[in-house]
Amino acid sequence: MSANSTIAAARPQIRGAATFLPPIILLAGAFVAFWLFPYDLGFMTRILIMMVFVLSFDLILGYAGIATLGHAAMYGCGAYAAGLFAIHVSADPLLGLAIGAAAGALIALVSGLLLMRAHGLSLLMLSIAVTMVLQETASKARGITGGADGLTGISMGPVLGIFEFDFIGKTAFWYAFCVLFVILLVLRVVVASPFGLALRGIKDSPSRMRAIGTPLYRRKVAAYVLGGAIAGIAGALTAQITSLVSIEAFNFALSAEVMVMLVLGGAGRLYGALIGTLVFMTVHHIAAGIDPFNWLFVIGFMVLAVVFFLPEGLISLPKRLMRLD
Amino acid sequence: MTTGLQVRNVSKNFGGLRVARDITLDLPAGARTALIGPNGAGKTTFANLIIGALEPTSGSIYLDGHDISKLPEATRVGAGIAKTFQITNLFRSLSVRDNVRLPILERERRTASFLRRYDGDSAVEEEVEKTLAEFQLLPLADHLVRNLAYGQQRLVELALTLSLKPRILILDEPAAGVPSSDSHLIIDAIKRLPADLSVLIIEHDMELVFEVANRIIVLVNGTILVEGTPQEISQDPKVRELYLGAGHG
Amino acid sequence: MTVALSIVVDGIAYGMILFMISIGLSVTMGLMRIVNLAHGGFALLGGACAHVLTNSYGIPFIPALLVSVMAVVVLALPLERLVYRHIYRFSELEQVLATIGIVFIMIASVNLFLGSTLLPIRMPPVVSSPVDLGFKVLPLHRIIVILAGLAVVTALYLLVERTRFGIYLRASVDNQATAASLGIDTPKVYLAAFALGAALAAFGGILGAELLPIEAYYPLRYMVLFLIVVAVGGMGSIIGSFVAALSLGILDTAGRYLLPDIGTIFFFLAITAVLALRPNGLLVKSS
Amino acid sequence: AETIKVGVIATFSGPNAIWGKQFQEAIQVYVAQHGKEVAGNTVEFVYKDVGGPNPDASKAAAQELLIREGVKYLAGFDFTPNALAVAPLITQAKVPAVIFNSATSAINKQSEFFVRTSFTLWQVTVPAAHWAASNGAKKIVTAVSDYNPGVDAENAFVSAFEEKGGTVVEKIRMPLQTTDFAPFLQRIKSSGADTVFAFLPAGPATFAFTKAYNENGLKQAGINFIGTGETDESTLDALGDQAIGLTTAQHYSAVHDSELNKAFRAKHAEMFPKSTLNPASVGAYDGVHLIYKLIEAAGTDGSEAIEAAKGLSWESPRGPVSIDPASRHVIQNVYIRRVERDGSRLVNREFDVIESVPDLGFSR
Amino acid sequence: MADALLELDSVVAGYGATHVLRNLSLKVFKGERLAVVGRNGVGKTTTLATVMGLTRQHSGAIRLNGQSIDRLPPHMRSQLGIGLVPQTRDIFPSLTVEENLLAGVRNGASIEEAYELFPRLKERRHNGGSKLSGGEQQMLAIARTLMGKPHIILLDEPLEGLAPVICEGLMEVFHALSTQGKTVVLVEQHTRLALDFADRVLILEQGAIVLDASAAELKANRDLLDRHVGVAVK
Ligand SMILES: Nc1ncnc2c1ncn2[C@@H]1O[C@H](COP(=O)(O)OP(=O)(O)OP(=O)(O)O)[C@@H](O)[C@H]1O
Ligand SMILES: Nc1ncnc2c1ncn2[C@@H]1O[C@H](COP(=O)(O)OP(=O)(O)OP(=O)(O)O)[C@@H](O)[C@H]1O
Ligand SMILES: [Mg+2]
Ligand SMILES: [Mg+2]
Repeated sequence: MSANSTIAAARPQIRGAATFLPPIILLAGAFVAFWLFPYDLGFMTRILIMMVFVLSFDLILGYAGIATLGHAAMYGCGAYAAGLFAIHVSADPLLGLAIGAAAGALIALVSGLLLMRAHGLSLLMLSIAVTMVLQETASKARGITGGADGLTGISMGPVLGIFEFDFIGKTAFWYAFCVLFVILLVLRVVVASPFGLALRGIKDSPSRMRAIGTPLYRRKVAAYVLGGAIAGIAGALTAQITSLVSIEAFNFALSAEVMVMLVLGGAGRLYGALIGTLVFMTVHHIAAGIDPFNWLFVIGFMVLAVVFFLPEGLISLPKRLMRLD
Repeated sequence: MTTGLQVRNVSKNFGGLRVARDITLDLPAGARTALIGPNGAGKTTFANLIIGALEPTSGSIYLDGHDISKLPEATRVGAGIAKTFQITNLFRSLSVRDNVRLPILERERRTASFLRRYDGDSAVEEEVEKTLAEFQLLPLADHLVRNLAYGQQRLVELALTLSLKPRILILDEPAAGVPSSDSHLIIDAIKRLPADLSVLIIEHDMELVFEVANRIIVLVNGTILVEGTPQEISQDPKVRELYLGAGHG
Repeated sequence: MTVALSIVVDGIAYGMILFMISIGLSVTMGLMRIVNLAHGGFALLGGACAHVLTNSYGIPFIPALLVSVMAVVVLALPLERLVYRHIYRFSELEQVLATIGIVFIMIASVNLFLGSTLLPIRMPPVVSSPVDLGFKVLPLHRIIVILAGLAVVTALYLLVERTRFGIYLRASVDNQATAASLGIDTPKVYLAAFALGAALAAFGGILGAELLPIEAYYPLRYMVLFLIVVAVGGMGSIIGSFVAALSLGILDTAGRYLLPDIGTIFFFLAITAVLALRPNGLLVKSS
Repeated sequence: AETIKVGVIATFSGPNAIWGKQFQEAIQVYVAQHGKEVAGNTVEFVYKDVGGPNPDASKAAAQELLIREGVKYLAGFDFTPNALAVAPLITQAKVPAVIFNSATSAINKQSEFFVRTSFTLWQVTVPAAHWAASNGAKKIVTAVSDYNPGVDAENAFVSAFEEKGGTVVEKIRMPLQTTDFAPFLQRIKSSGADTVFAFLPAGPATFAFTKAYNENGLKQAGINFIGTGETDESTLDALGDQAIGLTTAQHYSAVHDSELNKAFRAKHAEMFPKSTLNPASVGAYDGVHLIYKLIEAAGTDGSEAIEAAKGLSWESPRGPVSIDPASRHVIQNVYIRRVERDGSRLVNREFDVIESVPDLGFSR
Repeated sequence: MADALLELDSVVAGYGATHVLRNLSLKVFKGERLAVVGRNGVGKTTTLATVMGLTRQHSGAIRLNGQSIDRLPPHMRSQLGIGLVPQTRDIFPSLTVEENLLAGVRNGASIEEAYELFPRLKERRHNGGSKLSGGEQQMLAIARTLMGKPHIILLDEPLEGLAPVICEGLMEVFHALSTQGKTVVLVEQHTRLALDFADRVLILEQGAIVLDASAAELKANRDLLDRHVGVAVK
């Protein structure tokens, strides 16, 4: 038979380490980062929120193979819903997250019923169109959303009634981290479930999937709604932590950036989403700090280098390195 | 109640091209039917009409007396109709094992659940291993399908479809690309199928057809030319002229 | 009645500009099937070059246009040899990433040398003089674009559908290995097609600069617009892109005349409707 | 004596990088003219890029500046959401934030610690309307980009114009995404108005609009143009001859005729020969001036500094200015200007002035 | 014996880093009819693809008429007279039948010849390539390669999916080609067909040649075949 390199996946025996190691590394990473960069909590919190957002997109693009450029739709709806909820109903953060998730899921459901029938370029454009319509609506509904100036007046109560959001952003950091951690665990269960396997099947061959009797459309809508709910949570987190929602939450650039971060890290691998986000945002932050006018060069070359030398994304770097010797 | 599949006056046009013309036939439980005919006669199209990948221009299809002509493909598969693809159509970036596991999970209506692991059910896992062993695919179980040779992929194609445990099984050229040395694997698999299963085999390999079929339908230009036992068909002069040629008989 | 006429005339004039600036993408993305998000980048480079030539060196518009298109082609050739050639083999997502990287570098380069402000291209004053059509005044510039658009669509149609090159191109894109086994020099075919796409991008960028003025972030600002034209037109269909661009032009113009307050929402809802009904492009009936 | 850090939050990258660039240049010119020492302290500027309207980044940048860098003053702010996002932080930290540009009146209500040295839309639009009304405009059509600043400008203009007895025949709101303005110009032309008041974001939109204004023969048809920031110096040359004759009301022109402005311009031209001054430059220049004054008066005590700011007045390159104690916004002259060719460049030539205008939108 | 038309000398080749052919050497002579048989996955397709230049060749040499061609890209090899009919047919889906043929036309070939060979194709000439039946695709793939007038034709299971009558006709065509002086290399699963057709037979196993014998010899010595290819040869 051909060489071992065609072996698909690790056999079950080594699953033990693979199951527990990554979350532990993640947890340890958070503590180390918290300890090493106490002054960058604001920025690191943004990374964490973005990780939640990119993870939600990974489920849709990386696993189910549904390529959209309108993921910001769910993020924005989650943000506005959580913001409005905090202003008008309750300042409780966790309730707000639930509302954000519901809003994200709802818009994903409504738009997904249409989008999940489309493919390829027309799917990309439809998803952009949905986001554009939402953005324009938010922009015109100034009385409710504050329009282009943004939704102001959000002030959050303490998390779980105990942890006040502080000036330095410690609470915000750990709050965002806990949400990320929970979402990650949930997604790990989902992608290792029969549903997750079915999503990968859909990505690989929709026609075959139909031929084994899968109600494709329903599975895709379900994945989209789940991804939408998580994106809504990411949006809600932003609204709560920044205390402001702007129509930029619906930006096309945001949707595109999410895709770039995901592919950069490695789509279809949860940790790829995390690594891609971390690397992209950190490089961006540092490069922009050094030369705000020309950092785009750095990002451009980094992105090119990754596609050319690590086509499976940054997450394949360790594998690559190991293969060198 | 009539069991099995009934096709009644089914026609299919692609624009001006009439690929199926008023086809009527029965696939009763337990039948081993072969569908043969020249290239482009409409065999694959006919299979697609039954499975629901194509919609007939006119006519109806009944399963156990129920009209299924309007049902979507996935529902028909759920009701027990399955088909292999003439041009291999597999989950190329999944392992061989997952390619077999997925249809079993689907058959067991598990793919909507996301709380347990996909390899967590011992009954399913046992069946996966058994199926792989049957097709001598165990050594390849953890390879990605896209890295297999074409003939190996054909075997996976068959294994995958059989894991659906259908009641009506359509095999579109199951042996194409499988070397004669391995075609016994396919013949064996077909022979092992449960007796009450209805099988429709589309195949150009006459040795295989004569070995497994007890009834042969010859399709030419979208219509049924003749229908009969293997014996009758191989003697039919028209079939010999249009299809079999001099080498068989 | 005059409103209807105005909608049609303004719509066609606008649509033709849309056609000119996105037809290059129709070639690279539609025919060559690379998700070429760097399309706007070539338009930007062409426009920036024309800006420098007309503004800083006082070169007249027409020669500047030709020189700029040539310059973009000259740049596109080595870029294809060194970079794009590998990109063809990538998956779609990797292509997105790679071409985004390229576009970032293009933007950063223009930004570095010319800044992020508008880069106007000087045209002879007569070009922007109004021409009275009797029922309507139209700038001469739009009439020129309409004629150029018609010429481009005819030439491209003939090239792709009626020549051996067109067959070789489509064959190479469908299956490169097989095309090569048949003796088709696929690298050369790709190179030519890519250069054509880049040239059209530059040409369209410069002609369309009256409406979509050139500036460093041009490729990102209008990316969605380019993509919409190709999507509505249908991948790989020259005529489709043409019809799509005109329809979108008329649609958008109608929205502005009739429903100015919700123009954007109307436009995107209309596109949603079109794509939902005709997911493979305006001219292709969904099966 | 100590080093006092000032954090500047603005856009240095992306399509709107011009803001950060104008801010930074003006700051450097001011420092070159006045030195780094204030009352024995050294002032140091720390820049943070937020890449455009991005409140999340703005808030994180402010946190980082306040906590890590220990800045005692914040400054910059080009887009309104970016300013609004830091409001809770500066209130909590008691750190004054000097706004160099964001033009929405409501910002200063969000925190006691905001002071603004730029302008508000009401501040420049109302004088524009008054001037138009008293200079022959009878029937007017407004054409604004459909977003908050545009709507603000429309409201300000319409109410002020109607107050003066003029008629507004039509109010047109143009989608932000518009690239082809021909349909709108057609409507303006057929509206029967004698003047059009326009408000669009500087950049491609202004470019395409003014182009369409000329190409559709509005000028020939005798429809006058009045605007505010459309002829911003940073895009003026790009607009080209089509801009000549456009009338606008603004608080600053790069060719404002005063000794102070000449010195500002000369120093700027010396340090940044390829660049040009615009209202953002003077906003930043005066902002730094204000910060210097506040350091002199209150050192690093934020609350005291805000008190000191109220009522402060000085001579700026744009003319006399003072800080309104109620709104903490700058009271200034608004000039009526017309685009003219001056040698190889286009300039906004002032020819009329409305003096000492406060933020007319604050109390609304 | 005369010099070989095509010669593979210790070729190691495969996909990516994987090696499929391991030191494969073979010679094909002008006008010869050569059959290559072997089980699934032993590297038959890979051998043909390597000759065409479609795989990654790690070492060894490939010579055509004594000239080394292993640095040449596929289209140059094709222009030197090598024609391949791929196992997966690889019809260009966005071209019509006629355009598929035109894509292969060289050296003044006329598509009428193809239509003569396969009248069915003429009937479907304006059909899209992706909308052909399996057998029609196979016919088109063969005809398209013949349009290039190759001197040496590599056929990868060309009979798969074709009606028996057509198969017979095709075997005659291949015979005719070889009598016109063309060299035919046939990869075939059906050992009997291969034996009937070929002068010489190679048996491949694990990317290497394990047996090189004349067809007559093999027909006489059946158990030799059985040992290498399996039980099913009747
Ligand atoms: N694209 C590929 N990438 C990686 N490995 C491959 C690829 N194609 C084939 N292989 C491997 O190379 C080996 C030889 O494959 P090849 O297709 O040459 O076999 P074959 O003899 O033609 O088989 P068949 O009779 O099934 O067509 C197989 O083990 C297969 O798994
Ligand atoms: N989507 C389609 N549009 C137009 N024509 C089609 C389409 N699908 C199939 N055809 C045509 O219909 C005819 C029947 O095709 P089909 O695939 O059913 O043949 P088949 O009997 O399976 O042949 P084979 O034995 O060669 O596989 C062919 O001539 C084919 O070209
Ligand atoms: Mg068939
Ligand atoms: Mg093979």
